[in-house]
Amino acid sequence: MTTTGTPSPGATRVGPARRPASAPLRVLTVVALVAGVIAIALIPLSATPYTNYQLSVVAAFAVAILGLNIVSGYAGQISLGQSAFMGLGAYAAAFGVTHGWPVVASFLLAALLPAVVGLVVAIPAVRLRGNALATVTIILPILAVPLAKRFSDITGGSEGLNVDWMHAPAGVGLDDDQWRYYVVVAIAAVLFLLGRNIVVGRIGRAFAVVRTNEAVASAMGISAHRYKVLAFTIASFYGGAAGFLYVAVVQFASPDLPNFLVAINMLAALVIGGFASLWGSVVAGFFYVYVPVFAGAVDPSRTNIFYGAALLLVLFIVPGGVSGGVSRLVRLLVGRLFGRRPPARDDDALTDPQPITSTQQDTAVPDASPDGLRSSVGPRKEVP
Amino acid sequence: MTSRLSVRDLSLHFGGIQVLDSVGLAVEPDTIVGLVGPNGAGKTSLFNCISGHYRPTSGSILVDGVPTLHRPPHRMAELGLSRTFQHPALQLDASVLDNVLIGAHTRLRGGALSWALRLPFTISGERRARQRAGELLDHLGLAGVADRPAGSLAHGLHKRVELARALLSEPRLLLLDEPAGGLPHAEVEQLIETIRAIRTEFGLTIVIVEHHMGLISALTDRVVVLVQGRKLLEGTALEAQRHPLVVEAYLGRTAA
Amino acid sequence: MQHAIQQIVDGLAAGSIYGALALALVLVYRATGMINFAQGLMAVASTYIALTLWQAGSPIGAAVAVAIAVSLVLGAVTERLVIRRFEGASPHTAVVVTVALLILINGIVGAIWGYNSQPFPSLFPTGTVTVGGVVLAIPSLATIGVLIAVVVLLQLLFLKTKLGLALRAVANNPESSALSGLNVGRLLMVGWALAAGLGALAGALIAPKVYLDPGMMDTILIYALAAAVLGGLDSPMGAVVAAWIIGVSENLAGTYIGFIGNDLKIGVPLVAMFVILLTRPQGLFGRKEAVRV
Amino acid sequence: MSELAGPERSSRTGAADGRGSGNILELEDVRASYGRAEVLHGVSLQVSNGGVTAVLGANGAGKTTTLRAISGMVTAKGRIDLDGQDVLGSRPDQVARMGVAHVPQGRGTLDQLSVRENLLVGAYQRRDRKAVEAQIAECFELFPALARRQTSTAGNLSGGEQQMLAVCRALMSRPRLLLLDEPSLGLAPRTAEEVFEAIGRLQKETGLSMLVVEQTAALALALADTAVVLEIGRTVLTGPAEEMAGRDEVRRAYLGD
Repeated sequence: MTTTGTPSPGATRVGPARRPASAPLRVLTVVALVAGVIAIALIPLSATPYTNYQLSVVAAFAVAILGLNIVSGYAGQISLGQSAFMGLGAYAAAFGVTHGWPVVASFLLAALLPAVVGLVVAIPAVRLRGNALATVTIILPILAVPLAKRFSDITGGSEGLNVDWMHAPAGVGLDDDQWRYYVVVAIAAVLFLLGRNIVVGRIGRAFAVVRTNEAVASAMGISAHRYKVLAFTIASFYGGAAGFLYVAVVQFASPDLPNFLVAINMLAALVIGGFASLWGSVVAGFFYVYVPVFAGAVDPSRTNIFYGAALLLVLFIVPGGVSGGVSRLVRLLVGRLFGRRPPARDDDALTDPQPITSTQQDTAVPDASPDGLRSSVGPRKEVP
Repeated sequence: MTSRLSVRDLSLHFGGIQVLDSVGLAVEPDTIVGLVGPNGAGKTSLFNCISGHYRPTSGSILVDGVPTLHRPPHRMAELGLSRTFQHPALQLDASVLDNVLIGAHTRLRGGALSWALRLPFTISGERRARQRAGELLDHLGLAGVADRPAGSLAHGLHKRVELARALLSEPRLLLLDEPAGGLPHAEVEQLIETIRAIRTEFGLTIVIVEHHMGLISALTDRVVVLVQGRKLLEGTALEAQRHPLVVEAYLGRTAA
Repeated sequence: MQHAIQQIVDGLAAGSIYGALALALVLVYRATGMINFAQGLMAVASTYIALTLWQAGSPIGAAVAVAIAVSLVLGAVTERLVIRRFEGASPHTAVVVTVALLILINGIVGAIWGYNSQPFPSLFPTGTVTVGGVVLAIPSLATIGVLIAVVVLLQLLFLKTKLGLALRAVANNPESSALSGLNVGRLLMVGWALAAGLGALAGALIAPKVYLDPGMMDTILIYALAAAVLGGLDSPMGAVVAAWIIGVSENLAGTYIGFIGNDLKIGVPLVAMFVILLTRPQGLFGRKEAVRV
Repeated sequence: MSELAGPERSSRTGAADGRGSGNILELEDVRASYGRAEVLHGVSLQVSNGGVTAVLGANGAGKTTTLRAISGMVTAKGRIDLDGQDVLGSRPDQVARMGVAHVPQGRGTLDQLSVRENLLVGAYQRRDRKAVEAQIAECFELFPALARRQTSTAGNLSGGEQQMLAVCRALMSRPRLLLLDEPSLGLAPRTAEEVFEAIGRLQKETGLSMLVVEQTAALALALADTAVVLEIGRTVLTGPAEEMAGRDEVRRAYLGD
């Protein structure tokens, strides 16, 4: 996963600037990747069962947050409802398991059902501009909890559904926690690879241009509406798949998952990790799982204070999020070490409160906007 | 032979304001037509109608004989139409190459699933698009900055990146909205050469909105003068510049 | 029939509470173009302040009044310290900023007052009055009355005072208002302060019904958002009318449609919102938004 | 009519012959940028006390940005002095309170407010309610069309009416200096001439100093005593308005070489 050719994130200010990797950086990336894969493979053999459990949960949330990243970070449509899709996926997985479905069938149900729901929600919802989409999506988790309780025959109501599955097959010589870790991390890795393929090519470029300028998108033959719906559907798919992974690790689906604060905190973790960055989603997964753990060591009610403060801090000082900040730092260090100057222009534009593509360019040469006054009252051509 | 672009009796109202009033225009294949007129004459609005971004109040628009009035803007590209914008609309922190590659969207096939799975045709398509984009960047003198973030480029280069993006969609009809806006004189000369070259190479029909009369005179076969949303005159650039009504429209009655 | 009228009045009362918060959302949206997702938690914080004062022996009316006053200040401070920095930011950033406030305030409130539900006294005497043979709860009638009074006061403020004129001018066109010498930043602070005050009022009205905890306003926020979106986001009257429609319809649906019941009635505004968005994205009373190319 | 610009006017500027008694506005080597892109590369101009300076230039020459720099709406460097007082770095509302009224391109009408309310917003800084009412009445007398529609929302006015409303609103603050950005934009030629006639009358009677950006050179030059030509963000020519009409630079700015 080199960063070359990745459609760049955020002309909106919550996104890191991406530059093509220099040769030393590319080498460094490959080395880091190989080391990372080895570490990921070896960790569960020596770690405690609880650590393996936590890391598996990290992988599940990283997948859910990657989905959120695709719709919010890459396609620019803020969703406050991702936990609803994760919850739906968890229930679907638990349903499949308790009804004796094969694992693959459970997975497909867990991922595709939320995707269909996401599609149905998205078709009207993405017609909303700006932050109005967030107002629709915020309703999903709030509705999901009473719905889950209402359909208690299927969901187990407030008690939730316990499942007992995903045991290590006899003969592999692994404990359950290790086996689950490998299964979950492997599926997560595949989902990340697919996600990466989506965000770097034709589809990712379309997302990026829809995010930054819909007029340009349509001039290039890209239907903003269709791509927003697509992004939302993919996000729901990832949310559902993450729900499956969650149930595989936790062995439990309950109304605590499709919760309002879960969705909000996922978005917070994503922004802190870094919008429109694959690594950002991984960082966000860790953040989501471990912040409550560390905060809980002090006082459980401090988790949200920490989250809120960290999020504001990121917004104020490192708009690229942790991954953006780290990658900038790495570039700077690599530049020093290998005698190359850091890029002349830094991300000062990203700290500019103006959204660069829209506001700045609209006003860039006000002399030259004969239609400025007209278009402010202009009709909008409806996109079907 | 049908006109590449034919605009008939086009009117556009915004609220109570009449922006375009029965404008007619025919652009024959392989010609360059200039659209000139003072600020607020409705030139960009006419462009926005042609590209489908505005829906005119009445009239008709045909591209290669195909009526386009009820097409959403994102379905204009398939008719071979592409455009640039008055204020270059680039993704400033994406690389120049990535900006240009957006133009290849309609030339590439496959949905999210094909691309996620990296099906072979997506890989070969992407390779071809990158190669084509590379050639275009070369052509427009942008090869050296292909990997730079677009935002780090000088303003004048933004216009060229936009041009490359529009060309990558392989249009037959290209709408250029103030390509020389804000460029120093020396760069305008270059731009004229560039547009001449791409026009021949790609067999393009071009409509240009431009205030820079030098560019209009050098490039266009005909110009249409719009004033107050109406077509005042159609003729050669020289005729237009000398026409008393045009002089009056720009400089006022006393100067004419 | 009598039962239905009671349900309608209760629905109007619930709708009045949503309406108060929806008004707060609309005030902020008109002034800054942001949907303040933290509006609900700001209201929760104010309600806790009122609770603390009441527990310390203050009469509940006075406690709520002081809490509203404190909220005015906190709203202004929030605008000045946090929101000001993100003026004109993309809708993205605006959402994330208010989400950050939401989480932060949730944490602060939890840290100070804990996450357990606490009873909150009613501002109004319990009891009923009988009007034409229909028995109506006094708190319901009083709640409706309070919202009507608030709407009238806001209308007077906006239409009859110089400050109101300035607030409307800034909401209409901040740049042009600044060119007339209006201090846009200060006026936005006033807008946020008013919104926080309205939220505090909504919190004090709902808390006696549902008990007070940090998540108390989560669902109320959804109703208020639905009302604001249905009303068109920039129309205060639209928001109030939509809030009443939502309150009444969900109450009737919850009572008379067996499947919906009490727990699913929150689905009613959601469905209403979807239908409206499909047909009139600008809301019932909103102006159509123009798009520039 | 004299009431329109307020009583301070006459004392500050003397009479119409007060022209030349110093400059109310001086710009020297002003540079301004939007984000990373510098769009003014050195604009210098003066407006004399009681005088009118016209800014001419092609689209994109930086005319509007020059006005925005004066009003503090873009970050600028260089020197901008209002009556010898440095205004560089002030916020738009502060500049307005120093006595600069700016009618932006597109008129900046508060389209959701009524005509009357627009005028009241213009007078927001004033405390003398009676004089404000008198000035509103005078404005309505001058433009009966506005009087007829004083309670309807400004967005419903015609283009010419909105322009006059914008000028009236600017005058309500009793400015020392009026910045006008393309008053004729989007107006039919006849209406544009009427608008300029009205502005010209007003100027003669009150001696209000003005800086006018205008694309129709003849209209602007008839009103102005001094003209400045901008090309790509730079001042390329300054001189008396009457000598400008025939200059090649002016012709070139609009009609090309």
